[in-house]
Amino acid sequence: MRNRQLTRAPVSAGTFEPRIVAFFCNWCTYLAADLAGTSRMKHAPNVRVVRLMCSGRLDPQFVLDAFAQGADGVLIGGCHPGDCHYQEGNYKTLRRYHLLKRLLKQMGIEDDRCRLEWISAAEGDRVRSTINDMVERVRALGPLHFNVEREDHREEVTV
Amino acid sequence: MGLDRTLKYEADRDPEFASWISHTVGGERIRHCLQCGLCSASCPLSQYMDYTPRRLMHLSREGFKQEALGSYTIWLCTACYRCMVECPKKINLTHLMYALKERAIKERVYPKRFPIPVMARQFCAMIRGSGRITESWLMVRVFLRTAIWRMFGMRSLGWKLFRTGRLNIKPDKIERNDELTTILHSVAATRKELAI
Amino acid sequence: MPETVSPTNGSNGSGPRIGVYVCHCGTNIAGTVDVKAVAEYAATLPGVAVARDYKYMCSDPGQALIQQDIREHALARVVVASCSPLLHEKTFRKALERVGLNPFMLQMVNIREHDSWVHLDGKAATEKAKDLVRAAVRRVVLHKSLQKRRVPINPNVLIVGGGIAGIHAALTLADAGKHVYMVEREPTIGGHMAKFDKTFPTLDCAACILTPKMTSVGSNPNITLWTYSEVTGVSGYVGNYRIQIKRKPRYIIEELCLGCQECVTACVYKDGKTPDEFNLGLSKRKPVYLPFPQAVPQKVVIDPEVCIEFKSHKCKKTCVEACGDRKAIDFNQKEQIEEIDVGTIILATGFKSFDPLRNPYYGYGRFPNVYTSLEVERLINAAGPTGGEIVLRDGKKPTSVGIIHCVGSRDANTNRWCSKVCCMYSLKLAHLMKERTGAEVFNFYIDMRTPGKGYEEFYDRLLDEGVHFVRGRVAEVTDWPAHPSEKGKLVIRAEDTLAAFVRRIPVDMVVLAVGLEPQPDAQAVRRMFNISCSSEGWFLERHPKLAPVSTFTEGVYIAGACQGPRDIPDSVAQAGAAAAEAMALIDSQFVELEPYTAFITEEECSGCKSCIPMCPYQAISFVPEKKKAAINEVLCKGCGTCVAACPSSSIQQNFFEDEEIFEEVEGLLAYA
Amino acid sequence: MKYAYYPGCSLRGTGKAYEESLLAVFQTLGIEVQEIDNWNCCGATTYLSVDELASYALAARNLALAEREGLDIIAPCAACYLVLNKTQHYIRDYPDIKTVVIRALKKIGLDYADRVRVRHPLDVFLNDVGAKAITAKVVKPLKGLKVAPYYGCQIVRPYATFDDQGNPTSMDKLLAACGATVVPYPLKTRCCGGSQKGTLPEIGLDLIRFLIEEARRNGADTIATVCPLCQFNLECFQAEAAESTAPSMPILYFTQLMALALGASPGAVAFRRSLVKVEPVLAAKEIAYA
Repeated sequence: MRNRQLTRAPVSAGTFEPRIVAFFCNWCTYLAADLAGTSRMKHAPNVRVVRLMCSGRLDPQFVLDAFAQGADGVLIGGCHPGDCHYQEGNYKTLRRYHLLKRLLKQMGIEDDRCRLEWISAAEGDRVRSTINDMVERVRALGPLHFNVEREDHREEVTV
Repeated sequence: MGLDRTLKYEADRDPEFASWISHTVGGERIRHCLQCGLCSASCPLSQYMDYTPRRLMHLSREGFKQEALGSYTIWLCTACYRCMVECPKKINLTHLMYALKERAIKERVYPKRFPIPVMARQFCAMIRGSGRITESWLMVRVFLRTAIWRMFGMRSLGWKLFRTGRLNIKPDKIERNDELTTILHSVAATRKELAI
Repeated sequence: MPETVSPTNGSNGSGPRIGVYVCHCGTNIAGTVDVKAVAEYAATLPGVAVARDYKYMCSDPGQALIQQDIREHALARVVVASCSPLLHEKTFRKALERVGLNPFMLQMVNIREHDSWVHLDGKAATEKAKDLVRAAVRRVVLHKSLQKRRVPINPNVLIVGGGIAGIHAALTLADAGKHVYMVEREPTIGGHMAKFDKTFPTLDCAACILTPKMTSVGSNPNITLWTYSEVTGVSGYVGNYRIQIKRKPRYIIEELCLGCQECVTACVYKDGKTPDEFNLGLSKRKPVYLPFPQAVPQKVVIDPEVCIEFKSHKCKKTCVEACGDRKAIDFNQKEQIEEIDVGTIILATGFKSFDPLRNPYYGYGRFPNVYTSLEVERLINAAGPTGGEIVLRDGKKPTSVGIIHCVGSRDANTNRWCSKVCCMYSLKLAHLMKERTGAEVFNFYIDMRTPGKGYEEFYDRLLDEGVHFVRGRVAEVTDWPAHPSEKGKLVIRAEDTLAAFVRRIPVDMVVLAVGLEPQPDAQAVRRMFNISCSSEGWFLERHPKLAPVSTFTEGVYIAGACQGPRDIPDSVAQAGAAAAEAMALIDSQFVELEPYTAFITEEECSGCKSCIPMCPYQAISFVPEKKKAAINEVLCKGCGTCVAACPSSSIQQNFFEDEEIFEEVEGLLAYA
Repeated sequence: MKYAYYPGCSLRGTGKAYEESLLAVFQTLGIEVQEIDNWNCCGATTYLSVDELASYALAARNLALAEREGLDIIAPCAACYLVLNKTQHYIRDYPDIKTVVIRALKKIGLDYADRVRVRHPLDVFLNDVGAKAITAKVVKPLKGLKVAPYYGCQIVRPYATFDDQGNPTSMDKLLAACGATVVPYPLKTRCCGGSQKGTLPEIGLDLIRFLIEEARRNGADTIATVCPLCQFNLECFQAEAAESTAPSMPILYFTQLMALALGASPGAVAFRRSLVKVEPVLAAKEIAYA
């Protein structure tokens, strides 16, 4: 895989608006987000959703890359355990998530910046509350300061 | 201080009354009442009533006789027929008000010293007596029996009416007044016979 | 003519030429997002040859606009920023296809559900839209031409549940010449409807209209009926499902049993001792029994829990004698597993009625004369435990009856939804009670809900019949007399909100109009069939208005009260719809599957096998001679779990390749 | 055009002006009327609440008397008009009532075959004579006179077939035919309180106030009525009820205005019977009045 240029955001003075990347599975959480839309459930505009067929598709590198590219937080959404459209993809996700969290910890990325939520197609309101809650937590943490081991970090993202 | 019991037992209900109201003339459709409240809303006097027409209909059809007959509502009704014309279920409310008044007078269960029933009785007495109504004398009779003092309040109006020739001193009367008596006797008889 | 952002010369020769289309969706998007600004911004992005905003992209002129640009500007990629891809991705892919562009050269950006509809701050929403568009533009460059997979559809249909919905769907399909497997958990089909006496508002008798349908299910050569059976396994995908069915032993060889019931008469038990399930325990049955006279199939069942032979093996087996040469009874019968292949599935698993024990104040279970509406249906039914006579447990006729509406409905403490059918069936019961017993009937209701053909008229009729309607939710049913007239009665306490005082009404019989709930095992079922549930537990339709019988799983449809409270007419209508949907799929003979499958770049595969256990469909195998993994494209469903697991990134998923996702992520975050 | 005339008690008392002007209008329009011989009180709305059956029988006597003459009835008083109509309806709809009434009438040698129609002057003037014909006979157009047409309840509700129950317009047309300006009057069929003023004054006054104030708000110089009780209430208690200190406005019978326009004698127009002087209003509009 090619090396990526790290283009971190110039930390703008004044009010800080967290930038959060979300990875939602096509069958539960993405639908829930659509439902939140059709039900006009207003929530914070800081989240950008990337659609995957299954949360099991989530390669931890996606998360690392997101942070590397300037995300202040990453939200992962999948079907409730046992409800996976592909039977057990979300269990795999869970396993990887735990490992990923350790890695992030070592890299000094606060716990609240990466989050996994099970949200079913019917839980539009969960999408709203989760996003609002996460945005507030990350806002409290402030922008992700990274420059310290940026170089080593690049090693992390490049395989 | 004495607080009244507002809870109602079935024993407080009078099924006879309920079935009477739904079988009396004009009561045919009372059971169809949807309790939408249009009658109360359209009634120009509901604002003064203790039970709105809507509530009165419900109380009557459920058989809460005392509440229904004891209410001011039936006496406040001026028979403007607004409710009846507008009722979505075409319930003859105005006529039911008459029916309730009639029954209240029969059973003498109306608010104490309430002038309207008195007025009503005097009115009929006068018709039976002379076949016609002479407003001046009717008012006199009513005031004598309810609020004598108010006669003095009416002095100036009375005088004005008298000056414009609108106040009759001599009671109006028809010939062959006996015919009315005959009619009333016949009515009473037939009513007994048909039991209505 | 659409408002246009003049085609830029941004397309810097090298990469493919991209067209970006931003939809106003009337004011749905344009009301919040500054669509013009978004389009103008898109025009500045590298590779973008043309960027436009337009009122309704999905409209014919909207699509024509795209197609025209593809021709004129030789576009190789298209980005549409509008609603959710789940709504219109198909539409725009077709549009591309029609002008000879591979449909997968499209990337959709969801700026309605995920943006304009959920944000108030227009500025922020516009920024978000720009980010999303930028990401899509960077991603779409990497898109590859893909082909949908066409797989044949197995014409057989599985119908789970033999209630009125299942029955109607089965007959519709069978009449169209499709083969139907109907699986019913009870020993007979008929469901709740078979228990009713009359049906509202026409009051025609349930049996008279249901039984003929039941028997034709039993006799139709196109229908394989398995009662006393349950689905235990589902695998495969649309058009090609494989189903495991467990057939519980009824200890009767169905082929041999004539339904003569001589065994029942002959049973050593002179009379029944077991509460009869079909009569909700209002009567007793023997260990060997026929659920009810019109049961389909007409085959008896033996209940091993109470049959002496099973307990002691010392029974005289008078039943076997009675059966004689027919030899239909088989005490050694074992549970069997059937396996079938079907192309489509209709779930009609129905509902469960609310258990009034959950509301202690109404005294169900405490006072013998408090009944549920379903119990009363049996009491009224001519074929019921009392032969249609409405009598209390002590055999007396009730002189006054109270029907309590909304038991287990419209109540945050139990179920928040309105069960839809209770008002009408309560009116029906009130009518039948009055007709059969002449009792005073009181209805305690919150709102009277009678939408439907002839329903309000039925209510009007009841009003006329002199049934009492007390508007107020009942607080309690008690046998404590507060007044001499209440001695020996059940007293219902409620506010008569229309008379504006509280009333205590003594009655002989209380009927609880219990609401409808999802089946207790609804969750297990939906997992097995891989569909979603609403938060209440009802099966979730693909779209509440436009796809009410489809689910998010292709080829699986829902009908009847398993989707939500429903009355008979609605269930039947829905069953018809589900049958039609299934037929449409079957008759198209092929399904097109999304090409989102995984593939291996053999040169990079190290043969570590870490992907193999990842796949729930055993689509990945290891090829020893090559020492590499291989993916069976037919079995792959495209979840991408193996892709994420592959340490050498030698597995990729079509349309979701690592690079594509990296580009999208970076596109999102890159600063303009 | 010949009709049986049923004045009713009020027109012989407080409502004299109604009768005087009405007869004058009949005359000028060539309507021949014959007063029902020895008519008796219809019982108004009151008798109904004491003895329903009896009230029908008493009212029916008048119907029978008219029927004997083979004439339709003109009943100018709202209450009479309603009660006579109602009696007819109930005799039609309820066999029992019919028996009671017929028997009673037999006793005094009368018969009732439901052949008589009960009409209101508004109906007769508009539909039998016609607005055009009236305008043709107008000698003193009521130019510039702003009139609020007040129908009250019982003319239009519930039995009037000749006009709309919610928004009647027959009087509007007649007054317009006489050259008057009819001001919009949304409360035209709102209840005046009937006998409430006599029995529950404060309530009666409320109802009267609404009507007066509304007429004033719409710039009316006078209110035209069709019912003796309405006229009495609005006129006699106007000062007592009105909020504004504005001088009371004359409350007239629509027939008085018609009579004036049709050039009837001052005696017939009967302004002398008003408690509120009419002359100033007319003077302001330069409408000559003997």
